[in-house]
Amino acid sequence: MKHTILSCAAALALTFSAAAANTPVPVEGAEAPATTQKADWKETLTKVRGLAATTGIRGFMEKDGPEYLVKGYLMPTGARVEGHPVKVIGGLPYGVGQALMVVICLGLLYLAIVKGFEPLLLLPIGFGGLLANMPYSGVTNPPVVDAVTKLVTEPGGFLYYFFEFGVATGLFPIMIFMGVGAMTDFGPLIANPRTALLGAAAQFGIFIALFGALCLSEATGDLIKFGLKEAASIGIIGGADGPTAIWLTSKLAPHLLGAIAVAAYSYMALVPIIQPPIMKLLVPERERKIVMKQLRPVSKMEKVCFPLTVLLLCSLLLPSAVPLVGALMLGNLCREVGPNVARLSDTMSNALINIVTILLGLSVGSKLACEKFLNAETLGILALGLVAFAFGTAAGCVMGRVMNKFCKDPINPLIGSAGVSAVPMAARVSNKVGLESDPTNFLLMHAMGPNVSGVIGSAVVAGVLYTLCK
Amino acid sequence: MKHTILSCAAALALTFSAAAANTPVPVEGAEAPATTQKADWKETLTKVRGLAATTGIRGFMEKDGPEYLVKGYLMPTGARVEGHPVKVIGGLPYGVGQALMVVICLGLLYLAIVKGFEPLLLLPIGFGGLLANMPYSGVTNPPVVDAVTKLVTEPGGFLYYFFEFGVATGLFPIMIFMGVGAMTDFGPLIANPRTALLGAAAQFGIFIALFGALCLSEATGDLIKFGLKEAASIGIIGGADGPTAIWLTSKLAPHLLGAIAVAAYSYMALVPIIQPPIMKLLVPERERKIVMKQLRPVSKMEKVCFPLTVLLLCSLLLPSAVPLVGALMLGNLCREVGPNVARLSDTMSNALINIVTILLGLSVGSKLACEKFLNAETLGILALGLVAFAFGTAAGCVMGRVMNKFCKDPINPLIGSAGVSAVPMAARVSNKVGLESDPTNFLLMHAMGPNVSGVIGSAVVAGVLYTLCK
Amino acid sequence: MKHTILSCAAALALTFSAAAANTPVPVEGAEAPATTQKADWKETLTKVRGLAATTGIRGFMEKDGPEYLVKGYLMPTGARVEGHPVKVIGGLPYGVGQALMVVICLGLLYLAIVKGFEPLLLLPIGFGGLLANMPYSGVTNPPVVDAVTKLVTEPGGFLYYFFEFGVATGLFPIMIFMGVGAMTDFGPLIANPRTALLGAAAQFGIFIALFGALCLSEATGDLIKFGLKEAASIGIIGGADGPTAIWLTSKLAPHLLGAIAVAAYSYMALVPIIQPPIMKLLVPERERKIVMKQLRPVSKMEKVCFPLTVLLLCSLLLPSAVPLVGALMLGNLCREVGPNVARLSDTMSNALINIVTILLGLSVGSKLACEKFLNAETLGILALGLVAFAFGTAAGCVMGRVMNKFCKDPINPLIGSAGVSAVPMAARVSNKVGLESDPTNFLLMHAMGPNVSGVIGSAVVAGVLYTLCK
Amino acid sequence: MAILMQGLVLLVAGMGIVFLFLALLVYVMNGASRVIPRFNHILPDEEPKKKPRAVTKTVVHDDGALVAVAIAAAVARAR
Amino acid sequence: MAILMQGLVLLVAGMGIVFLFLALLVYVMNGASRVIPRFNHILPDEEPKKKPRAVTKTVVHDDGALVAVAIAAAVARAR
Amino acid sequence: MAILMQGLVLLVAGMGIVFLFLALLVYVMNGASRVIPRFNHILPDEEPKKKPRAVTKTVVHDDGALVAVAIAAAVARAR
Ligand code: NA
Ligand code: NA
Ligand code: NA
Repeated sequence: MKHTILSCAAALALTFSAAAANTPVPVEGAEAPATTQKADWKETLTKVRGLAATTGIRGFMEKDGPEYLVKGYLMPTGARVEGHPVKVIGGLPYGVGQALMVVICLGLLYLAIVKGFEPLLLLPIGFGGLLANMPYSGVTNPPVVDAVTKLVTEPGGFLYYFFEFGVATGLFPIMIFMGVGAMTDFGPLIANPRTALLGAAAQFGIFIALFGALCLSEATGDLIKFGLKEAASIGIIGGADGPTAIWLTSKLAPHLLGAIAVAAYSYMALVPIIQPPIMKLLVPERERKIVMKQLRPVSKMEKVCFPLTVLLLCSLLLPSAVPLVGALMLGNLCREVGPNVARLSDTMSNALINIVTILLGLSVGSKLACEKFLNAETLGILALGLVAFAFGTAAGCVMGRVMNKFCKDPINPLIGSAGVSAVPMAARVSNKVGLESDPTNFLLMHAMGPNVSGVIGSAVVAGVLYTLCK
Repeated sequence: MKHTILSCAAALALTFSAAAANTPVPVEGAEAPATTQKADWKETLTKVRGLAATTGIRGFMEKDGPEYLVKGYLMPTGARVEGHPVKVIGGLPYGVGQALMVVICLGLLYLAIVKGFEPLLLLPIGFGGLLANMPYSGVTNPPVVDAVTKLVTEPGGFLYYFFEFGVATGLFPIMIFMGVGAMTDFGPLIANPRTALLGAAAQFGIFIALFGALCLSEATGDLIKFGLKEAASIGIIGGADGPTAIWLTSKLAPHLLGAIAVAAYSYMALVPIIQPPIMKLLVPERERKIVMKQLRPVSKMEKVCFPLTVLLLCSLLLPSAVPLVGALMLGNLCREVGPNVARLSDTMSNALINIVTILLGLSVGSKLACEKFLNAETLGILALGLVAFAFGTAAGCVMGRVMNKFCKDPINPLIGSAGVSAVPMAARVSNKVGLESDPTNFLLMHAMGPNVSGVIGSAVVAGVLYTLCK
Repeated sequence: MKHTILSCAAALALTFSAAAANTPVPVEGAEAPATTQKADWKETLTKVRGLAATTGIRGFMEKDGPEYLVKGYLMPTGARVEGHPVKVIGGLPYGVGQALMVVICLGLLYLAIVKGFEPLLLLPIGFGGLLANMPYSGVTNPPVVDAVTKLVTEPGGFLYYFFEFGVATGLFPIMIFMGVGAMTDFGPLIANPRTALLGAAAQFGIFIALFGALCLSEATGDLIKFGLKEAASIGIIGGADGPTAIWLTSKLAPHLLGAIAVAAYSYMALVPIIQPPIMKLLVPERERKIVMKQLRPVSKMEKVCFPLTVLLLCSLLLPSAVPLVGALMLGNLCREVGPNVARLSDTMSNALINIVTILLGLSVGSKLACEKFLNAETLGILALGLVAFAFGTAAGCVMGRVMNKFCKDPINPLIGSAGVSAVPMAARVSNKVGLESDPTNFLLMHAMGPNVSGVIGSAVVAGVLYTLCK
Repeated sequence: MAILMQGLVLLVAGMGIVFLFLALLVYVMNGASRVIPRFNHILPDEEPKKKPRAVTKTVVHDDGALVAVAIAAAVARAR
Repeated sequence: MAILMQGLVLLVAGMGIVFLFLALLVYVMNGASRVIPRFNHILPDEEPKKKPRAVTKTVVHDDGALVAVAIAAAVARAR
Repeated sequence: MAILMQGLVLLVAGMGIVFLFLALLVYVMNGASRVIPRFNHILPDEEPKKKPRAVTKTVVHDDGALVAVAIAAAVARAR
């Protein structure tokens, strides 16, 4: 049986590749007659051969990037998106770059599925990247528009539509933030407000990485080029907050979206590995054992007022952060109001966030094109992302020690590291490191304070960076 | 510790405001160099100062409305939306108007959260209004389009996209109607069809408010100006049906959408306060005690045929009401068909309606701009909305008494008030007032007849008004 | 009471129709003054009369098709969609055609509701068709665009927006495929890979129907005209896979979408009637009793690798099938990865697929316009669809017998019929027919192998046909 | 004042139409209630439909009560 | 008649391609079924996955039965 | 090098702003924690909120345990 299949397959494959061998890649529109009605079978046979000329096997050997990238394309509105030369690192053929990206995306899927790295996002991102790098599949192509009639003659790929609908407009990250708000309990922050300063300090990583990106760009000359927009987008990785990073990057440096999202989610998953050594280095054993005062209970009224307070404050001082902070606080308000609007908060934190997560992940993955990912910049981004996480963690811990000097009630500096966000992973890390020094000292709830304030902090930074760098 | 924070904050605030003081509001593009690459740090510092010049604090003192409103803007299609002078009541600066709106929206949130006024809609509406009135936050801005290339250079705000996607097209109310249909049991109406006439009578409030709006417009001269379209939109408040009101208003008078939606949902929440006095006034104690014949059981076949019957009748007589009535009946058909399509009806009445409710509420809230809400018209709308509810209630009760004269089987006129829709609140009010006169006389199921027929009735009126006034 | 209602209704109806009788259908814009402000009551009365002239009753007597079809319309982008003469079979007036379609759609609803023919899809399709054929209801109208300003002066119908958003772009079928993937267990195929060949053989029906459509077109001259695109779309009915058929047809022959979707889903529901006689004819009693070796257990690792393997293979050989196969495999990967991404697979197979099913069904129904459905072509499509199912079933069974000759482990040819897809109906039919011959021989799990490979097979064919025929 | 007349026309026409429509609906439904029952066998009544989610919650909560009641009963009876 | 030839070409090519594709898939899967099991430890099998919602319902209904059975048993034993 | 200065300005300004903002938030929250409790009666605390779905599952599973425990207790007591 197996022999039969094999020989049959081999025979067909031979015919097929023979056909392909002597087929010139069909020149679009050259020999196609006006209507299919008049076409004869030879032409169909040519098309069948053309099929063999557009297999992925051949695509992975293709030298040039897809036509719509190189030559530009027309939008239905009549606007023209200009093309640009597409270069892959080392002058590799474009198809080989795509093949490398396929391997990298399989690696991402491995991390997501086997290692459990933020699988809810990295699985769709990796899968989207896989799809986007399959030659001739057209899943990221814009629609084909007739130059004369301006009518769409061929619809675009589905990843193109997802991206344009939700990422180019900024809607998906906003909707995710609603869900995040509906799932976040700001109670620990309300009970101990000063921990918000730890969340502020931990944003230091963002700016160090931003500055580092500019230094790297200067130092490496033409090898790695980052402008202010790129640097700000790279810095925001240090916010340790996926939707915030995607929101800012999609506005400032969409060509880096794939690399930055991958770096952000990967390092968020690596928080339990990245943070502990830094925390132990900066917080002496004695301070790691500090026991904090138990958090006071927080009333419903306080929890309901909190999102409105934050929103109003944000509006008064930093209007540019209002979209992100507003969405977060809308979700949180629905959560805290309780049963009367449980339908809304339940939807935000389930159906809506899940649907958007799928579409967002795929859209982000669609930007994992080889010419954007396979270059020295990506290595720089990965390095700088690590720098951002490390400095954020360090700044949080140092701020914790500083505050400890000035405050009556003691603060365990270990909770400072939770200020980088990465909810609730970073808070768990604080707890775990604390337990190593004193197995009876549970820091988890205390660490949730800086943890959730870190979310607000990085949304604020994103707003500021957007305004200053756009 | 507190001192440290305070002094630190004060110091920064001082520097900040000092910087802001001597900063001219940056003229867009005037001194910006061609690329960020060449920019020097002084320029960045200028931008930082510009940040201080675009805080909400300053925004609330701004005199003029946002540029895109005043000067108009370009759409990606190349169409130009013309600007118009933006005037706030009493010649107040625009920013002050926005501040007032923030207070009003907080009031709406208070009503929704604390008083439980239709919280599922009023919370998102209030929150959307809050966001829309935060200066420089840009959540309602259209995308910025380059005049030459027609490419979008800056995406719009998320409330803008929500509105354009779902309200300007009429899709959101339609989708909500599917869910309403999937949650509505027309059984009581099928069991006692003549109660539909009560649902017809209660639409009188719509037309009285319409006429009242025109009278008010005539009487007040230039102070309050309502054309036929505005009057029709105001009248539909009397339909006591949120999605219907939003559907019609978004088509006829989108500038009144915020005020009309707020009035409609507020009065729906106030039905237990508005209706009883009118009912008691118009229905003598003796008739309030009338016991109605128990409703006959309704077979599944009848329930399945009902939505199709209504749709066909609507198609034959009033095609303009088909979109709303059709969506309602689609949802109801799925509900009544049962297990085979339970997936669909469950989705319509849960995930879909919840998602759309969030987006619709925010979109409607985005129209709570001060120049549209802070004026005498809004007071007129609020007054006329009350008139509409009152006359609707009255007409329903009177019709009940009239029918009682002609019918063999007695009708308790109290169920007439339920004809205004406001499902199921109005039916409960009928029941409650009835119980006050006879504690053993349960009218709830009887009142559901006029109640659900009121939904059909107001959808029909919306269709008629759309055709006659568009 | 009844008399009162009747006489009241009759009186109104009389006035109404009298008004209608002497009303010329209002010429758009002819006597309308510049603004409503200046309008007088006579004009409103004229409009009321116009209402009587645009009832469905009158609409069903209308001779010509809707203006936007006949004269074409402008899109907001400035592109012009050309009109074309609209002809109904037998030269019937357009309104009569619509009335016939209403009856046909009620028939579809009957099949869906009472007979249980794929109710999840046929109910929305039938209902959408009902709505689309209601004269003057405008649910399928494009938005009205001002020729000068290019602004939308009247929004389109909701079915128009649903269609453009999800079907014209191909997004809805793709999203459904994600859900299908998340609900499909490829385990039986992995356990017994060679059953995939049965799934390949069963695609024969597609090509026979394609060839048949061309023959029919040649044979019937001007009566039935099918080009290659139409023939390919008709053939894909034989794939017995709804979303695949809709995806391909919406790209190649959108004017046939209604008929093809109806045929596809109807025959899928009829599988238990169509297949058994063919199976019994082609598989002798002796072979029907063949007991197959029990399937080996499949490890999680294999199940996780399977979707990636299929996707990579598809990418290497047939990039054009990547969108469909990719979406299917994304859903399946989420399913098999398990708890970590259960949120995603749960959403794909519940909220997302349900929402999209409603919208897709309605959109497809909106293409059940009389000029597209009421013609000889539709009869041809229905006949060819049956041919496709029959030949697919036959080819699967024959292939089963052939494989039985060559394989060590016996294959019951009855499972070949399951290769047409129609998951899981066709597999159940195999099982049932098998049980008739040997009541102890359960074929269900064995038949799931060809069944699910049939889904992959028809997605592959759709990709191939799209590339060759577009 | 012209616009007031327009409003009046709308009032009369609108109320007329909505009454006409719903009166016809009453009429048709009265007819239907006599005709349809003959076809009730086509779609036999099921047990009352319940919303899955709501049900789950209710049932779950009820379960608690039921269990308590049932156990109480069982224990009582057992004694 | 030219178009019929086109159809024939499509038939042959199409069936060839789909067979080729699925035959290759069979081949690859046969290979995979020998290779992958060596890596099964990477992703250990879990207990059979269940759809949350479905589960809930089933369990809830089962619960009713279970409770009844359990109570019956308990009572019986207690007696 | 100019761009590095820009980065430095951003660093200082950005950290300043985020500190200022969150410090103000701390200040406001400290004030609020003294003011708001006076209005706690407006929105009385409910029992701790739970996510419906999660709850359902938990409760359902708990139910099993509860039933077992309850029955065991009942039986024990009954004996
Ligand atoms: Na952060
Ligand atoms: Na109403
Ligand atoms: Na198939």
